[in-house]
Amino acid sequence: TDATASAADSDSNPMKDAFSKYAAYLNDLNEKRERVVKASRDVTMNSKKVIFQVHRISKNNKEEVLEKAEKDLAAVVDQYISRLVKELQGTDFWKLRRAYSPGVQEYVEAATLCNFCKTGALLNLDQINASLRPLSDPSVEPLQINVLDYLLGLADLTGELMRLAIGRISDGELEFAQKICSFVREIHRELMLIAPKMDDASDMKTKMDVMLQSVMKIENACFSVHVRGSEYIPFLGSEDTNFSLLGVPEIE
Amino acid sequence: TDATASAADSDSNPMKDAFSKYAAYLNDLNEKRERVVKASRDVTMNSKKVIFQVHRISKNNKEEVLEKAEKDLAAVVDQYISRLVKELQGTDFWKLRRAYSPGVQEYVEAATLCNFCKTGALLNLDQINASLRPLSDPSVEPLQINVLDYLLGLADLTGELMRLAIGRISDGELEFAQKICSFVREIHRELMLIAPKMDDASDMKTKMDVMLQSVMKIENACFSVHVRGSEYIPFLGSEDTNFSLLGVPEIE
Amino acid sequence: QSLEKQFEEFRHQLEDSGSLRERIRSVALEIESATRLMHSSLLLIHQSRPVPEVLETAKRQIGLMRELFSRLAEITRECPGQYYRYHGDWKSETQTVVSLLAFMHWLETGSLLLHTEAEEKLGLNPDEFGLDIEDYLIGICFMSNDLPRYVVNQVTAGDYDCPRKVLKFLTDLHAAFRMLNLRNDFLRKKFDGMKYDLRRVEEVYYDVKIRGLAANGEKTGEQNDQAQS
Amino acid sequence: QSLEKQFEEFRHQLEDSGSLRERIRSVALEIESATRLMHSSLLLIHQSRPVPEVLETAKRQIGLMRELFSRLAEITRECPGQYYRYHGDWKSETQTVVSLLAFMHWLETGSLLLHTEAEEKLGLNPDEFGLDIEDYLIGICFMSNDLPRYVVNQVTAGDYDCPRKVLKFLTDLHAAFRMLNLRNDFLRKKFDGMKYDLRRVEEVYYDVKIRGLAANGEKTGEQNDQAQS
Amino acid sequence: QSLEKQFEEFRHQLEDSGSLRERIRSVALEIESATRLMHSSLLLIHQSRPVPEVLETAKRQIGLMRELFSRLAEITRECPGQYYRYHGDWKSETQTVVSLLAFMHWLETGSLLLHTEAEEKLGLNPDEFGLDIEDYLIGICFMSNDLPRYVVNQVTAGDYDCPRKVLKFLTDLHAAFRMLNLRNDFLRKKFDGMKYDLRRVEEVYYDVKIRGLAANGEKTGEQNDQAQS
Amino acid sequence: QSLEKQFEEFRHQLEDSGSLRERIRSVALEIESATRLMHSSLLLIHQSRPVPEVLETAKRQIGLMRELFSRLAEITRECPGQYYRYHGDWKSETQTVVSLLAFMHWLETGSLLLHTEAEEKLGLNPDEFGLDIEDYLIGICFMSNDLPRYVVNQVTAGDYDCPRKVLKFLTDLHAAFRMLNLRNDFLRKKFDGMKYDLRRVEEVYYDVKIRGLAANGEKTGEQNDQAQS
Amino acid sequence: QSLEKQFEEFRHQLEDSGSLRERIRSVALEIESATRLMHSSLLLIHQSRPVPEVLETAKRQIGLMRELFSRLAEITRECPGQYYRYHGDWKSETQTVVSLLAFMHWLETGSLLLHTEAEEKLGLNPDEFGLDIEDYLIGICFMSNDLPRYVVNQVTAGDYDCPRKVLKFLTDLHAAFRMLNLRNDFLRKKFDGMKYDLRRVEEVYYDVKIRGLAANGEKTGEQNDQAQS
Amino acid sequence: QSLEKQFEEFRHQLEDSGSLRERIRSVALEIESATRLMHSSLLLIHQSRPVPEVLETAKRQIGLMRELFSRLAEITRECPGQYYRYHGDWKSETQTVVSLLAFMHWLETGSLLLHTEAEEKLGLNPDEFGLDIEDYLIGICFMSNDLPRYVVNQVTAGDYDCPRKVLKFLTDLHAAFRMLNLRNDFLRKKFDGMKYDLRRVEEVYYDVKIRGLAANGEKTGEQNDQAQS
Ligand SMILES: [Mn+2]
Ligand SMILES: [Mn+2]
Repeated sequence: TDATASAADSDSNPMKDAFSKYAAYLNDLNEKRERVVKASRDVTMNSKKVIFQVHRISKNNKEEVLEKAEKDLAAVVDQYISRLVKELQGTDFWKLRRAYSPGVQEYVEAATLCNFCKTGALLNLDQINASLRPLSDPSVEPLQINVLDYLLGLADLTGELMRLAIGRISDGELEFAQKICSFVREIHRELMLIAPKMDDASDMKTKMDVMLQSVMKIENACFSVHVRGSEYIPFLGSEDTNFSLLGVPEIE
Repeated sequence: TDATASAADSDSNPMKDAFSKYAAYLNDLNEKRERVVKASRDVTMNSKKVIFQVHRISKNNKEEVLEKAEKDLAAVVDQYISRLVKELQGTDFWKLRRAYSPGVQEYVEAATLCNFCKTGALLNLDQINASLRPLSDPSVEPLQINVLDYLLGLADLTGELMRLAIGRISDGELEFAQKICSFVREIHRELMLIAPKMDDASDMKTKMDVMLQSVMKIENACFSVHVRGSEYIPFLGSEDTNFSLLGVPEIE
Repeated sequence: QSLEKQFEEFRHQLEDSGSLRERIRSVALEIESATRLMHSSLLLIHQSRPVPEVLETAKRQIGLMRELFSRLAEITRECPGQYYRYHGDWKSETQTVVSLLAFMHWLETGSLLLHTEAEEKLGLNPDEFGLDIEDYLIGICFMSNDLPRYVVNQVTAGDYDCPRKVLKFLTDLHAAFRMLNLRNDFLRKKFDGMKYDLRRVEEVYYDVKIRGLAANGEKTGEQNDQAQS
Repeated sequence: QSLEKQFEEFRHQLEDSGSLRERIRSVALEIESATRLMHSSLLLIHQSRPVPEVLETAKRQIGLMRELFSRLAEITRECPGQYYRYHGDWKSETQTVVSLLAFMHWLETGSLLLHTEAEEKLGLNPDEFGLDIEDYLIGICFMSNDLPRYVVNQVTAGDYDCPRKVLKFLTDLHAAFRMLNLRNDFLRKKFDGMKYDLRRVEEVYYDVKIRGLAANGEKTGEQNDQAQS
Repeated sequence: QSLEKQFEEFRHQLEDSGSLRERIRSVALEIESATRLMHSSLLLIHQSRPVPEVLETAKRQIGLMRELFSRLAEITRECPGQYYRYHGDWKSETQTVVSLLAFMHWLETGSLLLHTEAEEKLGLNPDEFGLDIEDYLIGICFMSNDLPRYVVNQVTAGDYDCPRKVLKFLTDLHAAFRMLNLRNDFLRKKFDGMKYDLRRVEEVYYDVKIRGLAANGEKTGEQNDQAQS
Repeated sequence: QSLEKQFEEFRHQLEDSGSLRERIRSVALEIESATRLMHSSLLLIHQSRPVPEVLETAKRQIGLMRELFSRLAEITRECPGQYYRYHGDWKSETQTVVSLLAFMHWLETGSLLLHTEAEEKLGLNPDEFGLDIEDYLIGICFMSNDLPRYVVNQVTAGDYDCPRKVLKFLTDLHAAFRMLNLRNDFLRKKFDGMKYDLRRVEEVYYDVKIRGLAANGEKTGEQNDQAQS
Repeated sequence: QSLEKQFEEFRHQLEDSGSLRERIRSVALEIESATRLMHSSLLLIHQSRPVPEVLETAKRQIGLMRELFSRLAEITRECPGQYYRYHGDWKSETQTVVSLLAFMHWLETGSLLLHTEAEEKLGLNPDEFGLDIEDYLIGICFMSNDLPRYVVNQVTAGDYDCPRKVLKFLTDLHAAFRMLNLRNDFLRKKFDGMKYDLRRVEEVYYDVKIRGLAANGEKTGEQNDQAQS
Repeated sequence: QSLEKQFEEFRHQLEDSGSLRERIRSVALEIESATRLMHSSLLLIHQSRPVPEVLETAKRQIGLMRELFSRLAEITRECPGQYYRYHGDWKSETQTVVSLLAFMHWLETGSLLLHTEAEEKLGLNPDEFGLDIEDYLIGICFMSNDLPRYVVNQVTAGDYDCPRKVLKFLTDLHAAFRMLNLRNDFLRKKFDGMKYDLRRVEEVYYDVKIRGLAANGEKTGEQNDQAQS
């Protein structure tokens, strides 16, 4: 009977053939996803190291520390992002986004932190993406960090900048701290306008709340230095106004 | 002054020396943890594949399917568990447990499922551990799966057995289903006594609830077959009692 | 300044993608609405209306459906490579469409609507805007969920051969699904459900068989295996 | 049968480990209690009691503490290789102990209690039952949290050289911590807090300095940098 | 001053609306209590008590119910245009009342209690204090949830014609609901649940039919379709 | 001075109540452990082991249970009027005990274990240390949750009269509970769950009845309604 | 028939109310977007931009805002007496608008934006589409949350008189709120938060005062209490 | 029958305990309201109103408070031995009352309101309806939470001796609390918070001291240590 012909163990069964294809597709996809997740974890871990390197900055070792951080950051790109790019070669970047997004966000955080310390300006998405382009095989579409991951990374950046600002005030670099304060305020203001338009607006909302806390922590620190510094200015006169920017070296 | 001597940039600073050691320790630990997590993910993914292979069982292909499953399981050990073992060589297994526990649990699930289908009995922890011993360098303490991970894997096993039982009933293997039912009931009863004594008792509590659901799903399926089968026995007489174990082959 | 400019640009991009998403959502809503009508027509099958009549009414939506999917494709053409960015906005609707088409196809031919056939029916060009395989598979599981109800109602209406045919189909389908390696995700959960559909159909088959109701039907049934009419 | 036997065995093992844990918890409670007494004594430093007197009272607990830790070591000796299985049961207590010992050590010597020194003070043998490095580091952060309060109260009591000494110490400590690469965990959070301690001490130093209160103190202070007395 | 005056006024308004809400809550509690009694009486239907007897007991609460609703209407008359401000305080109770009344009505007449009929039964004047349409619809869904249980118990008690009658009613009701374009809200969720009720009743009808139990009943049943007695 | 004296006294009182609570917790843990053994024995009922054998094993824990409860009573005797201060420390364990005892009692006698009977079984003297009524009621709800599973397994084992008996018992129990005016608390939630147990047993009874399996059993069953053996 | 007719009618009504809600949601989204722009402009106040300049930019949105609210009013005019039915769809946006307007008003006049003034600014006619009092009050609480940050940044920018003025305003506002008898709801929670704002401003005032920075400001400040410029 | 009788009895008991709880809740609400008024009056202390005037207004509520507590006692007299069964219904209100009374007492006498004094003020008879010790202690912690704010505002208003006095009081109080062996509960958490109050007061004292503002105050302060006026 033809019932037998279509039984599960027959070879010429079109359904079976089709499902072999589906099975192969799903297996490939899962394996690729696993490899991407692993590459992303590596990117995360090593980007975090770069961020810690930047936090080792102090008044006197700026160039040295940043130089090392940039070298490490370049290594992240060469060793880990390149692997991510290789895995994603020719795939739909959006389909696997959830697998690599954490790593990319952390990389954005590290790269923009380095850049801000060096230049005082925000590293653009275009600049980051331009630097990634050489990693891809020129024949396929190159991995480009998307706006969302960039903005999510930027949101986390403000937390690191807050830590940096507190440290800089301790080190007497009040001007640097104020620069950070303005910069973070500006990012916060800009992101506030954009946040609800993002694909995953609720994630971003939480990050915005944390960000406002960071801004206010910096502002409170600046306030504290300011009132303390203002107290004796009437008495000391104006010739010694820099005295309020007390730092470690003054101890010795 | 000696203040200068103990400054952060001096070379003979004992604090700095000590912290270099701490830093190295933390770096090594983090890197090892990352490698272990990755190995564990591989173990998980490939154990899941073995489980799916077992679910391909049917009345007529039992040996064939289980043979392949066992081969795949052996491959999981050779390729992935061995890597896990290598990473953990000589480390404190408990310190990194959270990093590898998911993989080990999934492996226990796969190994006990295979074994039950083949022998109808529970694969012991000792048996599993004996099979892992050759993987370790004989000079160091070998990785041994701990009771907790074994029991957590066993708890998940009952979910797979439930799926198997439903399938076996469809395939007319009512006796097999009843065997599964008894087996799962026994595991449930035994685990119930043990669950509150486990290190992470609250995790286990959730698993126990799911397990009871699985037991009841099997029982309900057996009930359903039974009442249906009983309906016409008075009419048909007793010579055809196996008729209730209807399976696919009967269709043709 | 440059910072502001960059964010200005982002805002434009996000607004563009926001409005794109809105257009997609609106098409998806129309798909949902057409699906609802198709489903409504198809439901009459449970009230033992003649298959050809039911299919005819249900098929009336196909033209519209194709048009809606071609509009989706058109919209995503504006953002090449971003199919999966917006995928969440139409996937659930698409899964339901697949389940209905597959049910209709089975009623007509007695065989499974394959992935490529589904794409064809919806007028999709897989190079440009294809049918995601997981969506297809989930749709098939949804279809399987409706079969026990269909069998029960058919038997109630006196069609005693129906259980045998559905059982054979569902057994094959289940065997085919078992070839897949699934993650612990939605698809796996749906596939688990298929086991229960199979069992229910089997029970009905048993009920019919044991009462000798299926006996005659089995012979005449063989002839009509290709299509139910 | 064999299944039952295996579970019987598991039950024994779990009961053994349960009772082991109970013994550990009970020692940990005693450590907590001894720590509380030590802390209580040490708190008098904020009321400007003489350092030697305060230290003497606080040190009275050290003997007991060593004994308790040796009991912990003894218990874990029964389950070799499982230090980290039970670690959660004593780690928080140990962190507090470290913070107190490190504060006392600083009061005595003006320098940081190193990890190996902490192990020595507690009579630990690192090959067998050591002090986890993260516990040590967290303990040090806890100690840092108490320094601003100490400085404020010292200045209130008229010791104007204290801010300088603490500031130097804390600056070095902070620099040392910055060498570490931390995960986003509890230790990192604690380390973030250290920044605020540093800032607060700096502010007090500034208050003292700007009023010329620190001027004389600085000279005489140099001599006593090794230890406050 | 003007700030104070404003807040003084606010206090009055908030207190007024607070006490209004309290009065509403208290009436709602009484409605809930009367509903509970009505429900209790109605439950005996599942134990195969004669319909007229069950209905009679249940109907005893209707007088009280009308009075309570007229008190609600009276209270809201004090705050014209704010029906929906306090609606949340009585809606859940009202939905349950509707479900019971509709079940009783079906037992009596075999047909659906219409919205206007429900308002009449509760003595509501729709111009002033009507029955919200969504509350009515949700109540109908609740009633549907009880039908499968009723059918199962009737068949157990030997009434083999019941499944056919309920199935017809529920099929019509489900079809009517399908005409509505529901939002993704509570009502939609409840309606989605109705298909399980329908399915279950179909299954029971199948059970009865395949065993030849429904055969005779079908004829005699026709006569009694108007009302069960 | 007087402040110190007051706190000295507080310390004593808090330590006393703390150690009392510790002793209560430790007895409660033992109760929990004995309950677990009893429960484990009782579970064999689902594997169709003979009732007397199962009951015998389960009852072995009762002696210990009585002793543990008498220890609880003894401890609370030290703090008269404070039963409810520490009630939270044993209530959950007690509820489980009640559910097991009630299930065993029903297996033996076919009737509900009354509150006073439960107190007797546990050797409680209500004037001194009684069984809280809500704990008793919650325990009864827990027992109800186990009945559907029992019925299913009994039918599978060929006892076709079981559903009828359980249904009668559960219907009466449910009716009795409905008389209570419950607050919106844990007990209410548990009671609301009981209707699903009732429904499930009704369904099983239906399955047995419609297949004519219950027919004979009904007659012989009447005689054995008092106790299952 | 009559059942079908009824549901036909329901479909119309539900569709009408559905599309009404959609229109409301769309206006609410536009309000949200305009609010966001206003907020963004207003944030520049923290960077010590001159008040008039900041206010001017922020005020640019007011025209649009009025228009949007008049559109809301127009829509609700179609469903008289149902303001509160749809209230949930615009209330959160309205609260934010109120908070911004009240902050701007305070910057200009140093006094609280009254409820009627808020209605005026938004062009609302209270007889027809007013500003709900609770929405107004919640908006005022939101504004209060922004004041500590403002004070801190003003002092940093050298305006030492700001804390005094804000403290006075906030103290009065807090006292006024205390007159209200709030239920345990969202407004109550927001108001409870206000005391932390008050406390923080007190602390800032303390910081300024103890350093003698507020001394002169106090005198000149009196003159400018009406408005900051 | 006996089952019904039992449940009949349960219904009575549950209703009795329900209505008792309702009466308790209603008294507790009145206590809360009187507390709110007392608190409101007391808050003026932060605006530097004269202590005697503030105290006088606050004390006006005490008579009512005593009456309310005597009503509570009366109600619990109906259910002897069940104080702790209903304790949760008044404890939070009582804690707040204690905190206010203790603050007022400190303002008057400079010393801590003792537990027995608190009972006296509230007219409680400890043999019958006493003040739970933990409630008393939690109330004291609440009072401590208000002291930093008080100190900050007093210094702002020019009372430079206040920090010294509060610091001494809080140091003693904190030392007394440290004697207690607290469990890990709410009280412990509140007490842990007290150290932040202490720290803040130390900081304010430091601010005053380093600026030489406290110098003279210290001498004259000694005389007024008994009471602030
Ligand atoms: Mn980060
Ligand atoms: Mn699994």
